[in-house]
Amino acid sequence: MTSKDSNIGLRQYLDSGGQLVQPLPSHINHRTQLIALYQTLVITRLFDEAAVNLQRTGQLGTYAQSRGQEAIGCAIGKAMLADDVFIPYYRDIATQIQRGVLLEEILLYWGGDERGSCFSQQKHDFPLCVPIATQFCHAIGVAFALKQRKKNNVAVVTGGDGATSKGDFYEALNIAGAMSLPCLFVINNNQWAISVPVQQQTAAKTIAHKAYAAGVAACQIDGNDPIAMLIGVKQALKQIRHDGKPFFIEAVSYRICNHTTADDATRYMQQKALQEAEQKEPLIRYKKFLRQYQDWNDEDDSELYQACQLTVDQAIEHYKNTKPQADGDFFDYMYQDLPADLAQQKQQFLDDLNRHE
Amino acid sequence: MTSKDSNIGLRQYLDSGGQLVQPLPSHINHRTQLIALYQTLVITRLFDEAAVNLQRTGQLGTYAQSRGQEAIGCAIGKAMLADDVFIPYYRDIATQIQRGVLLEEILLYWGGDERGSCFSQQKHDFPLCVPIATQFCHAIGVAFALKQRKKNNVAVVTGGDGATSKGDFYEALNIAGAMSLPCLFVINNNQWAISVPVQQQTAAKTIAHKAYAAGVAACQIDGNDPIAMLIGVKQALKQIRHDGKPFFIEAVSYRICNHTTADDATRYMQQKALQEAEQKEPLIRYKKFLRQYQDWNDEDDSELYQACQLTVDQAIEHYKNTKPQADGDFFDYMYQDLPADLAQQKQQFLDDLNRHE
Amino acid sequence: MNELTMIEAINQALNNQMRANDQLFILGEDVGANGGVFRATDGLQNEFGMQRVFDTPLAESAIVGMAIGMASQGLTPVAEIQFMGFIYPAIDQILNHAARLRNRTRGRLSCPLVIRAPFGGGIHAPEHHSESTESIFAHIPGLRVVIPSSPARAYGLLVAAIQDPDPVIFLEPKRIYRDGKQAIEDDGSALPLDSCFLLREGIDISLISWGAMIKETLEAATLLAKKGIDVEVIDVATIKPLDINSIIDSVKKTGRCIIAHEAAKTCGLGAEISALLAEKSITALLAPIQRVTGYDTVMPMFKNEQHYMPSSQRIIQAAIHAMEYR
Amino acid sequence: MNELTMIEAINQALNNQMRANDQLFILGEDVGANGGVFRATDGLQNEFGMQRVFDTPLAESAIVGMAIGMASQGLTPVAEIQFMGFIYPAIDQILNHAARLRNRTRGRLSCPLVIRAPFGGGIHAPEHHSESTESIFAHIPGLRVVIPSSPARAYGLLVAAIQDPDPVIFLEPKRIYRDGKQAIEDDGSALPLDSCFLLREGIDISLISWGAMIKETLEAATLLAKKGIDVEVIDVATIKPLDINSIIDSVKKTGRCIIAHEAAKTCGLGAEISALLAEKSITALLAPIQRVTGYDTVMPMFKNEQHYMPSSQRIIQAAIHAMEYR
Ligand SMILES: Cc1ncc(C[n+]2csc(CCOP(=O)(O)OP(=O)(O)O)c2C)c(N)n1
Ligand SMILES: Cc1ncc(C[n+]2csc(CCOP(=O)(O)OP(=O)(O)O)c2C)c(N)n1
Ligand SMILES: [Mg+2]
Ligand SMILES: [Mg+2]
Repeated sequence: MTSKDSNIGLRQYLDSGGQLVQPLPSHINHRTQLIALYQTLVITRLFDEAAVNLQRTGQLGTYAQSRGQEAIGCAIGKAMLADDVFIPYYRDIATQIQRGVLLEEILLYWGGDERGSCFSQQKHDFPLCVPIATQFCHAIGVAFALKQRKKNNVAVVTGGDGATSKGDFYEALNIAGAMSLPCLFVINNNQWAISVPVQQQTAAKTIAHKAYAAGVAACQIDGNDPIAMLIGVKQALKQIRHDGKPFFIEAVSYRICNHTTADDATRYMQQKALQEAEQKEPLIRYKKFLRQYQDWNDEDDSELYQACQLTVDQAIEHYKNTKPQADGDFFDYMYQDLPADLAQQKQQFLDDLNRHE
Repeated sequence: MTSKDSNIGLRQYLDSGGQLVQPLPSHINHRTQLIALYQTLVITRLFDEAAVNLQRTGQLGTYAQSRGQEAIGCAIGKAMLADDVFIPYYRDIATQIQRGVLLEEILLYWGGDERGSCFSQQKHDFPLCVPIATQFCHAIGVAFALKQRKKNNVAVVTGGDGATSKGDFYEALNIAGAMSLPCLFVINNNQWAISVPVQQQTAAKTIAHKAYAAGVAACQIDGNDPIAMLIGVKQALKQIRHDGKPFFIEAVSYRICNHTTADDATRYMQQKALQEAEQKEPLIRYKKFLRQYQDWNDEDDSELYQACQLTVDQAIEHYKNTKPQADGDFFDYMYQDLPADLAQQKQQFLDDLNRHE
Repeated sequence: MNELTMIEAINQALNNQMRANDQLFILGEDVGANGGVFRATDGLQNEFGMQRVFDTPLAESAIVGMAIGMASQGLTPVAEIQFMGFIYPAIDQILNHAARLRNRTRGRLSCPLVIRAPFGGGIHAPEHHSESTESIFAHIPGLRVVIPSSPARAYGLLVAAIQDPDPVIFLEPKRIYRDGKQAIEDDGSALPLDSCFLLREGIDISLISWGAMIKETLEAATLLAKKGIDVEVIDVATIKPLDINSIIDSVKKTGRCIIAHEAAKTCGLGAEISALLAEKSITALLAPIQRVTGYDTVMPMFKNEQHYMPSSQRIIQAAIHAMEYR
Repeated sequence: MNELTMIEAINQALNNQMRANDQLFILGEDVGANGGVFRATDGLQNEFGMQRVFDTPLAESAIVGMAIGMASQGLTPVAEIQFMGFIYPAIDQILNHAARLRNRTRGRLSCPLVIRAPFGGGIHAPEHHSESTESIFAHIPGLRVVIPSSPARAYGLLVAAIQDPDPVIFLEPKRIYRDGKQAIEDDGSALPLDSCFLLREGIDISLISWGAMIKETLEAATLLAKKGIDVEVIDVATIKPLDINSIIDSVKKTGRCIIAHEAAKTCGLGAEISALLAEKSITALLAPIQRVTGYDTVMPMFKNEQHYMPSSQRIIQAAIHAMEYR
């Protein structure tokens, strides 16, 4: 390995107190832009909290929070072009929101309704992926298709630190490198895979080091620093559009919440580690930054929060008022055309339903 | 990555003309020892040629040659302790021979007879593995068991360059690193996976670089240099016994033969590359070395060849005289005890056989 | 004797066998400090240490492959796959190796391992957390496939699976993990791996099922009894190798048979049972065998999962149909 | 019209569809310069370039996963898995994604891909190169599974598979890759994916089979005819979704049915066909349905593979048994 490989070190603009540790580049220092970025964080946080409440009150199924990790997804969502394709994993609602997936669609999904993945505004992105690391393979296929299209678009795929232990992750990364595919890999290293800490997942020095196994350029970014994330993803996308090669970002964050609403992190997480991590979370940090560098005050803040809350509340209303699927709809999307045997099963199902109701 | 990682460079003792490029260490400079190493190469080569002939004359099934790559397996076989465990892939007959698998057993295996994997002299090693890269996962399990046994033994697993594209390879290597398992990974980088050159398998700088993704120490050795291989494997085993951590060797060689007897490499291999590779193959090189440094002459050489040929011929006789399996034997090893339904199927099978014969 | 739920019985069986066999190791995702996402391994790491109960990196193929390597050298690994929906990356290791190691080496090496996985629907879980694909494993020569349907059977069958010298896929119907308690003697005694369980005797019709569906099947039996139909209920439990003789005996007695399972219909285990009955006892049949199963669709996400899963109503209707058949 | 073997017909179909659809891509191991280990893709890289016919790294899960990604964005990938024995690492991608993408997104995304794989025994190949596990795929909702049994059907069914808007597992019986030629018009016309093929009409007994076993089945039919038994032969060909109605019609006519397949018996496709017949046409049966299949053992290494694979003798014997049944 030459020294050129060895530039892995945590990139940061904001320290955990919200202080700039290096000057902002000119393309990212407009107030509206910086506040727009804040808005993405806030809406994600409020949505997240609302979803947890809905789950607690039996109005949503198991839900995977992104609390404390919002900066990663918001940055991805902000940095991507509309014609890029996003291939998410289940913790990626921050990005989905920015990609134009409706909040009520996200709720439908977590409410156990397939229509939540039939995005009305967003035609090409993949739905949330549950089987760990499988999405990386889809991403290289999407990247291949984008390369054919010759419009300089990028497939952006995400996964967790745990996902980087799995075969599909390596296979896809290796192929992306070998075939020079326009694909951005972003790993949310939130330090935990349910109860397993990342130190137990791998002896690799950093997750970013894994990219070298595939000859893919990589960097490590403070995933709780919204600005570093936005700049990092933008740079990566630019480079990919330019040289057509894949790129890999390890976004270092921390899961300051349960794995999902079905999890109880107190069984395995030290209170102290959690408290330390809470100090570094992106919303507090970013608000301090805005306050210090952009004259952001509490009134501005509560206005923004209120506006976002309204949006979330409206989405919840929409969600609650969504009519259930027609009975037997689940037969209709197995194939483009319903085969004879399934048509018969559907008829039988509907007959039974009538009889028993 | 620190500079400590960066020590990857081809290790060599003999150049392709058989000249020492560095002095031999004292533990490996006895004449008998050096000739014994030669013997392993010669017997493997003669066995390999005999096997190809048997296949051509319809007396053996598809066979995977190790021509030109013998030094890797011979070194592994020589360096391992009896109580270490070998987990091979299909191109590893060189090591099998050194591990005490009988030549006639190897022939039985390639002759389509399961008894070829019921090694009479070798109780713990795995049989040859066909599904690419799956063996790496077995190896970490074996290593875990050896670690439990606390006798400082090592699980040694091999695979091809193509195998390093596959999920199981990475998953196993990553776990070996994360769990500190006494496991030696040796990759025979013979530059080809059937028709696909290694440059198309990966953009990694070297195959050895892949180990860094798992935090596993690695080196690259000239796989056609029997001495460098023997020293390299010995060192690796010693280090593993000492620190209990896995190690990774990329052995750089070249497949100067068809992939298997079912393959026709002229469809995809350039004649020129092949001819260059032939110049570097281990037997010629090692013979030149012995001639120059150990007074080895043509008479010694033909004596050794004759002795080895005799051993091979006797094994072939044994193979040809092996009685077929009893009819319906293939039912008997599915479970420790034959379940009722299978017993019935077996009876039916034997009845049918009697009726139709 | 403790009153235990099924998940507690599984935990108890693991604990018992860990004590009995110091070569037994438990591995999987979140089986350690977390005690498994359903708590099947709760407390075991504490009691037996990090060496014997360990969290693996997130890699199902390697979990099973590693267990194969361990088993080949004389250890007894019990691997957990967190949900059956995530077992597929490991099918290669299961089918191509675990199921074949003994045969491949003509008995020189063997593969005494257990792979536990929660399966089936009905708990309002996310996608991939509710499927039943036991018949895929039943098709693979060299495996045992076992599915308990009560705390006591979970205990006894898991003990048997751990003690069995061959690879066992042990599927746990998570819908009934906490569905009532049974008194269980923690004496490490095993139930046989080659016999169905006769849960209810009757002479009019045989209802054949396994796993969580035993619940609906027994419900159906009770309701049918009220209509004067005397139902026999068989819990197949040991899916592979299959004890077809007990089922044939029952059907020879009753002349009618309904098979109920959650899995998709086509090539489900119901097909095998039905085919065997059609082969071996066709003359005993007074009505066509019926299968009451999941449909040949993806298991819907949870808003509609109850539409997918066979209800006791559907079983009853099939039974009445069979009784009325002329 | 050219006289082609099955492998040549497959090559021809691929070539034809590559010409017809410039969004069609072929990917897999050794499909490029080498033209596939059986030469199915021979000459295609030369003709259509390295972009459209490309060798992937050795990684089956990623091959299928990548094909899914390609298909989702409107391309038509045709992936080769070198042997069916190596498809298992990709089952996760097939079952959890390819088969579900349309349903998961309620039709927003779809997955029009073909996965080709040679399968079955009889060519004296090494371990893992001879198995038949089509029923595993037939059990998975959302897939089509197609198996040709002649050059012409290989051509027409592969064209259909490529043009189909959903994922198709296309299994090629390698034993008959070069087993005789048929005249084939290279006009890109597709055969239906929802109908069995009636290969021989008869009134005494229905023999149901597919793939390479059609050979033994037709042989058996010829020999049975000499004994005065008039045999109907059906090639199922489109394994999933299954055209059971054609089979029922046949059995209603003949009253007797033998199903022959190479795959292991338990939970093979034969079970599903037999179960459906038992459900839907039990009164038409004059004798029990019999399955002539591989055993529930690992396919033996090649010294004994002929002992495993169903022979025409076994089919004949079953047929005679059925004819003599009272
Ligand atoms: C193949 C597979 N195995 C297991 C699971 C169960 N599971 C869901 S999330 C998870 C941990 C994932 O951790 P990580 O990749 O770090 O992502 P995070 O949830 O921390 O964002 C596990 C084991 C799964 N979804 N898929
Ligand atoms: C999982 C799997 N996929 C495909 C194959 C078919 N196959 C056998 S050998 C081979 C190439 C392997 O190349 P490499 O790993 O470099 O080993 P080599 O044969 O060159 O020693 C392939 C594709 C296989 N055996 N297993
Ligand atoms: Mg994580
Ligand atoms: Mg190679």
